[in-house]
Amino acid sequence: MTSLILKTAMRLIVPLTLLFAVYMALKGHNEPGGGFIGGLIASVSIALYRMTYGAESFDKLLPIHPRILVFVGLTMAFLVAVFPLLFDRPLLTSYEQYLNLGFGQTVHFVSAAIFDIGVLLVVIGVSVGMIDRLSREVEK
Amino acid sequence: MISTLFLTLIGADNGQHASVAGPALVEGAGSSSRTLLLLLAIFAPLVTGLITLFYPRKGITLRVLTALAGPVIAFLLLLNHFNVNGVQPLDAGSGPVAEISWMPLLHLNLAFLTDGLGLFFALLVSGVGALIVLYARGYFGKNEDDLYRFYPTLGFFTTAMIGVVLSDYMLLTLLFWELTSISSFLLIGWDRYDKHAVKLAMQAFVTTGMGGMGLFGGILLFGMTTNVWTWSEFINFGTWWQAEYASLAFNNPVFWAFLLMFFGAATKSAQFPWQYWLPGAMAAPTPVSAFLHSATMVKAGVFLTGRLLPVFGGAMVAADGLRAGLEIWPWLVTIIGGFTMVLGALISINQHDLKRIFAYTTVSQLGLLMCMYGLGSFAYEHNGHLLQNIDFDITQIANHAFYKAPLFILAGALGHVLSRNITELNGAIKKHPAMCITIILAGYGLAAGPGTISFQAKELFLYAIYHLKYTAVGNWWMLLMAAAIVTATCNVAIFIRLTTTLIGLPGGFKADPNAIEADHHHHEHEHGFWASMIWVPGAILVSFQYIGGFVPSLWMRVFGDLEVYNNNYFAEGIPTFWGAIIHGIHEFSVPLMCSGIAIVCGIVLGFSPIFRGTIKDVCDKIYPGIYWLAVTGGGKAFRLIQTGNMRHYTVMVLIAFLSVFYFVSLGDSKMFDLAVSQLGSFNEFWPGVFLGVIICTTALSLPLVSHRIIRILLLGSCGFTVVAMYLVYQAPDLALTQLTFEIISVVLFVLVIRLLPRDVPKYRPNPIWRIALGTMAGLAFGWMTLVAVGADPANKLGMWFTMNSYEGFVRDVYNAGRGGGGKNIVNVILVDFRGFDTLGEITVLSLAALGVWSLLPSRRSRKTS
Amino acid sequence: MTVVLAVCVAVTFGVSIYMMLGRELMGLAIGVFLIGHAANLSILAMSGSPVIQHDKAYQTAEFKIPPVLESDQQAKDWSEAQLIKAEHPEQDVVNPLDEMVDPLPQALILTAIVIGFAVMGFLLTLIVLTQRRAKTLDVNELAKMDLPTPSQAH
Amino acid sequence: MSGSINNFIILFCVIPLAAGLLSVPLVGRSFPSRVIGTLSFASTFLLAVYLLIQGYADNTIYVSYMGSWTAPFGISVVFDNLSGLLLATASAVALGSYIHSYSTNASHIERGYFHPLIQLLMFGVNLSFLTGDIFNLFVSFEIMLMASYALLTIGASKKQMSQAYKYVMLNLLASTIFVIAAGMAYGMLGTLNMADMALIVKTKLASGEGLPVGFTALAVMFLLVFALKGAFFPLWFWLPDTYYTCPISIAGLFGGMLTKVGVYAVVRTFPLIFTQSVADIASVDVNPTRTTILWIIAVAAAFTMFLGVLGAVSQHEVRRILSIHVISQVGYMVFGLAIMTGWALAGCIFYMIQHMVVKCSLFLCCGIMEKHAGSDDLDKLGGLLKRDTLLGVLFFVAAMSLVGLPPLSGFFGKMVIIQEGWNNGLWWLSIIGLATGALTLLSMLKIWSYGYWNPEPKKYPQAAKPENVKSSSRSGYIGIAMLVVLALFLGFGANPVYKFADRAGEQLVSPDAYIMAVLPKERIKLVNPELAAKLYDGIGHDRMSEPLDEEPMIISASYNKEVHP
Repeated sequence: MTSLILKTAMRLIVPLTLLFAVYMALKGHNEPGGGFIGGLIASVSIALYRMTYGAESFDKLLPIHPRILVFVGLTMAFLVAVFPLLFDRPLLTSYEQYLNLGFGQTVHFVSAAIFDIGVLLVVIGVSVGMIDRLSREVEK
Repeated sequence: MISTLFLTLIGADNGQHASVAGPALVEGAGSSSRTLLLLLAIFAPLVTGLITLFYPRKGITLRVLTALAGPVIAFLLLLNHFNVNGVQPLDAGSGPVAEISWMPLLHLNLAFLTDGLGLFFALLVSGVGALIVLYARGYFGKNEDDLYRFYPTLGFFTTAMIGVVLSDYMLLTLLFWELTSISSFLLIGWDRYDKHAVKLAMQAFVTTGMGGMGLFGGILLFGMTTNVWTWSEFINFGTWWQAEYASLAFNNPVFWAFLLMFFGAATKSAQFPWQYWLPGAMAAPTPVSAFLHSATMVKAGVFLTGRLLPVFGGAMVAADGLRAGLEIWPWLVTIIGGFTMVLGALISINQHDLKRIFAYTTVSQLGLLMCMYGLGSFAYEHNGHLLQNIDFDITQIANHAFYKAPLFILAGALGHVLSRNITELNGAIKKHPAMCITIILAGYGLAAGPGTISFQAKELFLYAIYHLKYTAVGNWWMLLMAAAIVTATCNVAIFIRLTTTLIGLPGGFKADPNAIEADHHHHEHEHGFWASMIWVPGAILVSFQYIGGFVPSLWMRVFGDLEVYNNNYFAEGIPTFWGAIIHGIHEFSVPLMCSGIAIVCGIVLGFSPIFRGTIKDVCDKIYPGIYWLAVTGGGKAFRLIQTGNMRHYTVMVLIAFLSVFYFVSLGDSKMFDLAVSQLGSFNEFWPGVFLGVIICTTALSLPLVSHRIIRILLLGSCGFTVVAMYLVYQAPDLALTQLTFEIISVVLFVLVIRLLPRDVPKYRPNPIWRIALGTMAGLAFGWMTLVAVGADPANKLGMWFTMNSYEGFVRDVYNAGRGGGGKNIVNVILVDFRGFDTLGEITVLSLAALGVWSLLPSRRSRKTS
Repeated sequence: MTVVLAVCVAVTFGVSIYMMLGRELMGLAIGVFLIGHAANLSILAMSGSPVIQHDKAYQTAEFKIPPVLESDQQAKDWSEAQLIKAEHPEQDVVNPLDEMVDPLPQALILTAIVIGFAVMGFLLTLIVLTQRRAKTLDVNELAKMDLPTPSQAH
Repeated sequence: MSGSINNFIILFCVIPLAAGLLSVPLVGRSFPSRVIGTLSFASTFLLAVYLLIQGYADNTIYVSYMGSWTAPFGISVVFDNLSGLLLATASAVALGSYIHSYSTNASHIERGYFHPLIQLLMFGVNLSFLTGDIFNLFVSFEIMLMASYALLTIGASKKQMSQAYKYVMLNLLASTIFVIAAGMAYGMLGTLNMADMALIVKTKLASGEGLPVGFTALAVMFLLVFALKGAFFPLWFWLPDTYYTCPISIAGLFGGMLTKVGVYAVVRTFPLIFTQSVADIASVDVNPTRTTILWIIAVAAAFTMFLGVLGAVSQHEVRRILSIHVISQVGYMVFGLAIMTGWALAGCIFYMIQHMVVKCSLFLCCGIMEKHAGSDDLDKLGGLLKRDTLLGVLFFVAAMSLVGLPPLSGFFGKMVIIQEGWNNGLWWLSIIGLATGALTLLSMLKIWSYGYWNPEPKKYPQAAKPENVKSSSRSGYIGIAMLVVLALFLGFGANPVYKFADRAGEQLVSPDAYIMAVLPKERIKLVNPELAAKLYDGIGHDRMSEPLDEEPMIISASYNKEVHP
């Protein structure tokens, strides 16, 4: 597992896949993709990294307990969901806006995107957390 | 606003439910205040009993006086009610009952029926209750703990018992009925460290509880069928009853309602074969035995039978003659009552413990009372009039209380100072003359000796038996008469033996070396006023016997107005002893002659040496049998399916499901046709078929390999083929998700396998039933898939999602033209249209992670926190 | 196609039931994993055939489009057609589900996959812990543990 | 008035979720977590009671459409009398057992994410009571189950680990079948919203088209799923083997609440969708699915009641007696379901409510009994009435409520069910119900006699001093006392509670009100024009003010979109 080629490759692959994951998550509204898929791709790459480099490097890559990821992700999703309640709208009512960036560019902002990011974080936290926890047991 | 809401919540919208029917509500201030007063009378004993809980334990006299106040208040209120309002007549048109609304939806309100029967019982309970409070003080002496616990429970019982007899709503009667069972349970298990007593308390509670369930079912069945929920309506229902339920056969619900109710009455009143609990209940302290298990609670069943008699027994006298009751009543009630009567008497003479002797005579007497109500259902012709075969039932019931309660009271007293075992009481009169004289006087009542009201009561009963010969029973009356004579003989013999023993005459018991244990209660003796309370209440009660016997007119002034049936044999009232004899001479009285025979036989038996040992009742085995059956047998039955083995559970779940599923589906030929019609689309797309074959092959080969890693690989390849299948089905999101999840799952599996031991024992696969169940289950779901797809409804939600995913369908009636703002419809559904599902889903994910971290507490988290 | 899926459902379901009736907990876990596929395939079947049925010959398999809109206009066209149908029920118009696969079952499956994964992760950890505490993964052995002992007193 | 309430019914899910989230970073710190948790349960309880009373007074069903997507397309959340009663009771039970857990939870359990798990469990439970969407019901079941798996194994003792897999496996099997069935329901009816399913089924029945082929089989699948969670006859096996293993406050919560969610699901979906009554459809005599399913349920009820109580009475460990008793009591609810008239359903609902409260309080009593004796084995218990009179009184009241002696709560639950049994030809079930009552009495008296009355066994000295137990479990008594008081209220105040239950039962058997509250008028008109005409002709029934004949243009439940370029 810990061959040099793989290690070197992982150094390249991990950032790339993470970027790809974010890309997948963000474009998910219009093309195949989305929070789940993004999160899973990221998890796969982090998990591979974890298995290649072991616990210590992993702790450096992810210096927090995965439960923080889960917490933050779920909280994001929760806040997006609850936000409309403040305005007497049903839970999860989506909000969309075309933001004018100034030089002729507009960005289509959908509140569901934040929700999707929350999903992404939860998925990463859970799958990486599980794999990490079990790997530690194996390494013990 | 809150208060308004609360008012709406509990406010009186009676009759809101369709099936609510009840008498009209409060009829005027006077009658509703009457209800309140009765309520006060019912709850006074409980309240004063609870008040005593707050006294310091040393304050005994105050405690006694407070506890005494409850039944006394109840008694006075009831007496006042009786004096002012008289007895509520039972014929039609006695008017609606004033009631306090409690649960109109459930046919349970606070309303009371003060007819003769109920009022008599209420007066009896409160009156005897007051005396028992005093007796308990004498019995327990200065034992603070016992008195502290006793009075609240006694008050609780007194309240419950008065409630039983006064309630108008049937369910209210049931409510109090069960409360008497609870209080009886608490009192029998009084000596809670005595495991035997605890068992007997359970026996009594479970037996009467069973009866309570019967009564409960009977009331519900009757109420559902006839929509009658109160006793007053029940009794007034004569005419309607006749028309509606003329044929009371087995297929009539009312018939079964009666049987269930009578089952309740029979268990409570210790009728055969349920009489075993009553002698068992003698484990209670004697005040309890005297009060609950002789004078009052055990008569609840008799009381109930008396309540049912006018209608079910057909004893309701109406202007146009007698009504027909249930055909089974006369036979069932008479035979069970008569049998219990003779059985109790025969067992009682073969006992040595005073309390057991009196317990079995109580059983016998309860049988007699039940039999009396059974006989009351017959009618006979006399001088051209059709007459009911029942007279002065209140006198019958009262007379028993006036000798049996004193007998118990004195048995307790003797047990206190000497012994409760009759073989150890030889010549006791020298030491305790007052007690012995009282118990002998009460015993004379038991023997129904001339000069007591008991004698007249027995005469009345014998008359009723004798009159059977004018009915369809014919000459069979002699059988019952023989039973009555045997019973009377035993009673006389018991009296003779008691008297001779106590006085020390020949014929009495000599001390028996093999005697059973004496009463456990040996407190230090005290003297003075309170000490005498251990026998004085008995003396007070027994005096009624002789007042009734010698001055029947005085008796009649008290009880005559309460009598429900008082117009048949002795129209002018209960005769004196001489009156009865003269009555007999006039028309050659067979009953009087039988009475004489019984007395003579009784005296002979009393002095004879036979029947001097002790025997056990066979029915004592019933409850242990039920207990064993339920606990051991039931446990075994339960263990048969609850084996603890997961495989058995899965098999049973599957068998249950599959049998029901195939039962439902195989009967439905359309399901088969629809599935077959789907087969036509088989050759649509060959790559799909190819993928399907791979999925099936990998899945089928899984059970064949046992190497773990190969299994995981097979599982993975199956998963990847499913991914390909998703692609064929045009589901790119699914394919991506499944792919990545598949990778992570395989990683997890591999990690877990490394954590498990390597050497796995080979198990015998016993494949046949596994294959059979697997095949059946697989077929079921495959079939259902075909059927469900075949339905193909016209309007699927999916259509709407396709149209609204990006921009709202402008003229959509549902959604005002709002769209999801995304082109990937699946993703829009996930995060927007059905975003709530996704919120739940990530909650599940987080929960799984929390669960994993909770199972395997992380070292790192401990470091950080 | 539905038939293929139905057969797959039947086989995977049946095999997973077979596995779940085994004696070893790890085998049971494999059964659980497989039964998830059965469920997903069964729901997938509800989205109907992915192949457009132009004629009865099935000479060429033409797929429906995946549930990703190609242009803004596409959905509008479908909507208009539906409005026409609402007013003139007799008219034969294009049903979007004739051209595109039904997206809802896919969304349901996605949810089911994720939940299945969560449960799977927990179950595997549970099995590890069961092995550690009970020292066995044999269902029959586990069944013998902690059965109620017969009472001495009653 | 009701418009503004509608969107806030989701607070029942939001509050526990928020509390659960908040207590994740607080893991290991008991006090703040406890404050948050207690507040969460208390607030949902009060909210449920308030909404229940308000909704009853207004005769309203509150509906909120998640994401503002109108039913049947989005997920709708519905608060009617049934949901309200169960939400209030579930919150009360959770509160009681939660307060009790202060004094019985070991510290490693607190550290093992106890607080977030129990909050999220309640999120799942509340959601399943609220949701009006069959797939969302699956999701809420999964939330509940996942939390319950974790709570069941919390602490990971040997006892727990050797049994927990049964619970997980059998529930997993049921969940899989649930998701398949939900998919098939979509395949057969083309919708997932319960009200919409009800409407479509009603339409199909009334139009003479008949139910879809295989509908009964589908109903059987759903019945299996719910029956397994609800521990009906022959599907209860996971229950007696697992409930006694976990920490007592969790066992109390599970024993009181979790099976009831399964029963609730049957109460909610079956009268509404699968076994819809055809009483108000003149053209149809009988719903064939209803006839079949009710027979199946009736047979299950008989065995559930009787075998359950036989199992319970034969045990001699308090926890086992209590957990097997759950089955027998579920049998009464199943009995109510087998009759499925409005009044019987009211009885079933009332029974559910009171059973949740009473059973939970009994389990909690068992927790303190164990503290005294160090064991829950009746052979080793004794003399508790003298050691701890307060506990004895609380236990006795709760036990007699369970047995159903009047005027305690169990009586009024049983009463209506047995009454309706007589009334609807299921007399044999009524008889079994009565016999079960007597045996229940026996089993409770067994605990009482051996545990409370009999002297302390000499062979097994009691583990703790009474003073120590009493001082260390104050919150335990508070939790029990709260529930016992509630049980007493359910007994003496059965009438007002029955008013709600009665309304709930009526709403269930004639689902028009539910359909009308959830679905927009246009949907009803599209699917079933006759019904729409009938419903909206009535005066005062019209939830939306527009007359039916107008051109349907813009109808959104509560929100018109305003932001769009």
